[in-house]
Amino acid sequence: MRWLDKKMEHSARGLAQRTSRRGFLGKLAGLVAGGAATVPLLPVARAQDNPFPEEQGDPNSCEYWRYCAIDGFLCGCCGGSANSCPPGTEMSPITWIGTCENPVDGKNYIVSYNDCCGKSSCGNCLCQRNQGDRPVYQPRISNDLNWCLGTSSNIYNCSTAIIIGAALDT
Amino acid sequence: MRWLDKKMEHSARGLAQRTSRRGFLGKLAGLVAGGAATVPLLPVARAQDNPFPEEQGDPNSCEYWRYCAIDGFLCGCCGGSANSCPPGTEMSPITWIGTCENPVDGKNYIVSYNDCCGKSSCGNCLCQRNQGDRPVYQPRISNDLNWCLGTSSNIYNCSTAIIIGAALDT
Amino acid sequence: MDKILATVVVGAWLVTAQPVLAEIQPEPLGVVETLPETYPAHWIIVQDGSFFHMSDGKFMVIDADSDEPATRFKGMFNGSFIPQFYQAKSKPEMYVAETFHSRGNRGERTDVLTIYDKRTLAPIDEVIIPPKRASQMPLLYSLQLVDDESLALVYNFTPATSVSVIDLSAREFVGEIPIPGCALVYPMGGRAFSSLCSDGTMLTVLLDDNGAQASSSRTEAFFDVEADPVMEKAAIIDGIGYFPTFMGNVVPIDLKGTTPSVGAKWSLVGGEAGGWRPGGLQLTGSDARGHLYVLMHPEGYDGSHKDPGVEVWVFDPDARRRLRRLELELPAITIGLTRDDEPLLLATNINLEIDVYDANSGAHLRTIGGFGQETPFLLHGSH
Amino acid sequence: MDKILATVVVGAWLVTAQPVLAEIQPEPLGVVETLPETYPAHWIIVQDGSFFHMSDGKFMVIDADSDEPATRFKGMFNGSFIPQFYQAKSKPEMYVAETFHSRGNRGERTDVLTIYDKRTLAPIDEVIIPPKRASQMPLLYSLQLVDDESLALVYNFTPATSVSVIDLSAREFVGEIPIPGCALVYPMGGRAFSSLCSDGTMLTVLLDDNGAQASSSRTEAFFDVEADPVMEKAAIIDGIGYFPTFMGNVVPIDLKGTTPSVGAKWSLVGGEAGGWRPGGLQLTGSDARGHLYVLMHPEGYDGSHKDPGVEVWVFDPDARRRLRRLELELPAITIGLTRDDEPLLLATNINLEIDVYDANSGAHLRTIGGFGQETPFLLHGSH
Repeated sequence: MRWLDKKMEHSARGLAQRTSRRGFLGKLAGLVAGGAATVPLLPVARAQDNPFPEEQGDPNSCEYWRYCAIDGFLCGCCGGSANSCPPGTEMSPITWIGTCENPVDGKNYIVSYNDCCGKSSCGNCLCQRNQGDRPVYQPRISNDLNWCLGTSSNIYNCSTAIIIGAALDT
Repeated sequence: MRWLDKKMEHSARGLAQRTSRRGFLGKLAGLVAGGAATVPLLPVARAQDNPFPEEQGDPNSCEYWRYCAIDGFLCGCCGGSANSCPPGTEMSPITWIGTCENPVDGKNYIVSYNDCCGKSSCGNCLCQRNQGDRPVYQPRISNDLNWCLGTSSNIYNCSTAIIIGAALDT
Repeated sequence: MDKILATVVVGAWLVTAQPVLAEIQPEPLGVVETLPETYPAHWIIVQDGSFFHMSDGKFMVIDADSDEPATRFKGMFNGSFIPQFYQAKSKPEMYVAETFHSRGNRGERTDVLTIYDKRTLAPIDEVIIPPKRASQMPLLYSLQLVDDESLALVYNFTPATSVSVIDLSAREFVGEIPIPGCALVYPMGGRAFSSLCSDGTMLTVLLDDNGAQASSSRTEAFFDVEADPVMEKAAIIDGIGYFPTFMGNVVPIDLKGTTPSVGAKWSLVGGEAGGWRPGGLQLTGSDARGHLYVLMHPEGYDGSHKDPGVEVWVFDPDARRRLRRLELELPAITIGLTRDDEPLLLATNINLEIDVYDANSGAHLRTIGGFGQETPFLLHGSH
Repeated sequence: MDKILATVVVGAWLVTAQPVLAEIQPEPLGVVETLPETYPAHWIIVQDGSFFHMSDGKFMVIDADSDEPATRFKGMFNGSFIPQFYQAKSKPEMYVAETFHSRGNRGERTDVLTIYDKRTLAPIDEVIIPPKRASQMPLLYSLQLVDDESLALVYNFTPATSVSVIDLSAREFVGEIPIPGCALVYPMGGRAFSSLCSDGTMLTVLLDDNGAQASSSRTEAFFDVEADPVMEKAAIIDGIGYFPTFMGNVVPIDLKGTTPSVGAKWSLVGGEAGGWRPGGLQLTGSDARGHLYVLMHPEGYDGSHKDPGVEVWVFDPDARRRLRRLELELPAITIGLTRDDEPLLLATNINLEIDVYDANSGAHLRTIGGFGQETPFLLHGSH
C-alpha cells in the first residue's frame, strides 16, 4: 500500500503540472514505472529476418510504446510479460485493441490488450493510457471493460499488450 | 490506503524509539488515534446513581483504557461504538476477554471484545494491544482469534469493548 | 435473540474466567446501530471499487459535514467485483448488482441484484440474474430503475449486449432484452429505456406489462463517433440527459417520454482559451436547482478524456450559460453533489480522498480521508 | 485451445476494426508462463493476509535475490479469509485451507483444502472440509501434513477444538478428531500429531489406517500458563520443536516419535541485560544447518510478546548457545529463512516490506516492497 501511496504523491505532482499525457490511474502507476526504470532500458531489438518489429524501452514501464491505450496492471510486473500471462491465469480470448506508434520504426501497430484472468488484481504496475480509447458503446476500443470473458473466471489479474498486426494508412 | 501508510511511518518512528506499549498493528493504528485525537477528549462521566463506572478519554483512540487487550478495528470508527456494532453487522455471542484498569477509579474491569460480523474489514482505527493476551490454546484470553462464531457469517468487520463486570482482587 | 444468547454464552465463559466478577451492571450485549430511513442531506455514499481487491468492494455512508474522523463514518456494505449501484428515491432501498464466484476468484459465477435496507445496511433480499452483468469501471447507467422504480434494469456485456429486467415487487428476473450494437441503460418515462449505440444513434426499448420488449425505435445518428463522440457519463436533470462530448460540447436529450428527443448540441467551452475539455471517471453532476456540473481540464488531447479535472464548471443548462468556475484544491477524477438547496460538491481527488466544497461558493470545506477508502470511484449524494 | 479460439475471435474483431492490417507475423496469443517444479533456493512465498480485504488474501512467489521490481514477481495465487498454508517437500504441491461464503462476505460457508501445482500456480484439486477451520491470525501449525505427507491435518475452532483429517491420495476428508482444551497441530513421526493444551500439557493423537483416532496420550504439565506460558510459534528442527516462552526461555520437545518427549527448558537470554524477550507474529525460524532463529525485542513487558523485534538471535540449539545477534534495519514482525546453505533471512518490517539479509553475516541485502503486498504476515522459504 506504501507504493500506491507513493504513486499518489507522484501523481499529485504530475497533475499539478497538468502536462502529463496519461490518465489518473496511469499517473498512479508513474512511480512504479519509475521503480522499474531502475532497470536499465534494455533494447529488445530483433534480427532483421524476424517478422516482428524492432522495439526498445522498458516493457514494464507504463511509458512503453505498446501501452498507448492500456488500462490495468502490466503482466510483466505480475509474473507474465508484455505478451504472456502469469502462471495459473488464463488469457482472455477477446479484448480491446489499440493503435500505437512504435518509435523505432515510426509505424503504427495494432495492439491487442488481452487480459489475464482467474486470480485477483496483481496490484503491480498499474497503468492507464487512453489514446484512441472510446466509451463502452464502442467496446472493441474501450479500456473501461473487463475483458475476462469467455474465460473460466471473470476475475481480472493483469493486462498484456500483444502485437497482432501493423496498421496501414497512418 | 494513504492513511495506512501514514500510520506505518508513524509506527516506524514509534518503533525506532522502542518505547511504545502497543503491538505493531496497534502502532499502525497510532496515526488514526492521532487523527481521532483532533476530537477533543470528551469526558464520558456518568451520574453516580448509574451502575456503570465513570470513564474519560476518547473511545475512538487506541489508547482508550477499555482496549488493553483488543486486536482489530474499533467499532466506534466503523459506524458503531465502543459497545455496539455498526449497522447491518451481527455481534458475536462469544468472544475473548480482557482485564483492564479504569484510570478514573483505579479499578480493573472485565472487558468482552465482541466482534461485529457479516461485512468485510471496516478498515478504520486498527488497534492492537496485548495486555494479558495469551496464545490460542487459551482462547478466552487470546486476541489472535476471529470471534465471528455462532454468527450467520464468519466475516470480521470490527471489535467492541463491552464492560461485563468488575474484577475482584486486583 | 442474539442478545439473550450472547448473555448466556458469555456467562458460561466467565464461569471459567479469572478473575471472578464483582456485582456491577454489565453493559448490554448484541446492540447493533441503525440509520434513519431518510439520510440527512449531507450524508454521502462513497462507492469504493476496491480496484486492488475487486471482490471486496465497499459502499461507505459518510457524514460529509463532519470533521470527526471516527464518527463521520456511519456504516458500510459490500459489493462484489466492481458492482453497480442504485439508490431508490421512492423507498428506503438501495440496489447492488454484483458478481460472485463459488470459490472467490474462481468457480461457478453467480450474478445477483442485492436489495439493501437503508436503515440497517443489511441485505433484505436478492434476485439472481443471468451471469452476464457488465464487468467494467463503475458507470451510473449500468443499473437503473424505471416505471416509478418498479423495474430494475441491469446492463449486460458478454460481449453481446443486453439488458436484464427485474420486477422489484415480485423480486424476480423477468427477462432479457438484446440491444445489439448499443450499451448502457438510460431511464425513460414509463416502462422504457434507451441505450447509446456505436453508430451514433440512441436505441429505445418500450417494455410491456411482463417486462418483455413491446417495441423499439432508433433516433437518427446525432453524433460523430470519430470526430466528436459523446461521453456515456451523462447527467440527467428533470428528465433531460446532458451528454458531454470529447471535444467539449454537450448534447441534451429529452428522456421524459417513451421516445428520446435529441436537442441541439452546444459548447461547454464557448470562447474560453486553453484547450479546456470535460474529463474524468464520473465527470458530471447536478443540484436541486437543476444546474449542471462538469469536471474540466485544460490542454485537452486525444486520450485526456479520463484525466483528472482541475476545475468544475457550473452551467444553467436551459440558458446554456456558464454560471461559475470552481477551482479545485486538488485535481479530481470524480464528482458528486448532495440533494439539498445548499449542496455540497464532492470530489474524489488524485490522492483518492474526498474533497468537500460548498457547491455555491466553491469554498473548500474539508478533505475526508482515512476512512478505509481505497479507490472511491463514485460519490453519491444520499436520499 | 485458448490460443486457437483467441486467434479466431480476435480475427473476427479485426474484420470490423480500423485501420486495416498489413501483413506481419502476429505474436502468439494465449501464452501462459509456468514455473520450475523445484523453485530456486532464494525464491520465497509471501503470505499476504490482506487484513483489509480478508476474503482476497494472496500468496506471492518472489525472487528474493532480485533487485528488479518487475521481474522478481514470479506469480501469485489467492487464499480466502486468512488462509492456512503448507508447502509439500516430497511433491510439487502446495495446500491452502480457506473459507468461502456463497455471497462473498455473507451466505453459506464452505471450507476447502485447495491443492496447488507449484509449476502452474493453478488449483489442481480441492477437498471440502467441515466449515470449522480455525479463523485466526496465520499460524504455521494450523495446517500440517504427516505420515510422509499423505495426510493433511487442519485445526478447527468453533470454539470447540478439533482436527480435520484429509487423505491426500484419496483427496477426501476422512474424519474429525476432537482435541478438547487443546489447540493447533504439531506433526509427529508417523500418523500422529500433538496439540498444546490450556493446562500446560501436550496432547498427542495417534491415527489408525482410516485416519480415525487409534489412541491418545498426554504429557505431564511442562509449562506454567500464568507465570511463563510457551508460545505456539515454534520452530521444528530435525523433529525437535523449539517452543519459546513469554519470559525468554525455550522448551525443546522431541516430536520424532509418536509420543512427544519434553526436554529441559533453557534460556534464550542468558545473562543478557535489557529485558530482552522473543516477540512478533512468526518469531522463529531455522536454517539447513539446524540453527534456531528468534526475533527479539528489549524492555519486554506484559503484552510485548507480539511487538516487533529489533534483533534476530541465532542459536545452536543442541549446544544451547547463542551464535550471533543480527541487528535489523527496521523492526520486524515476522521472519523466515530460505532452505539452502547460504540462507537468506527474510523479515517483514514495520512498513510491511520484506527486508532481505544474509543469514550468516547479517548483512542487509535489499528491501523488497511495492509488489502489491499489503499485510505480508508470513514468509516462507520455497522448496
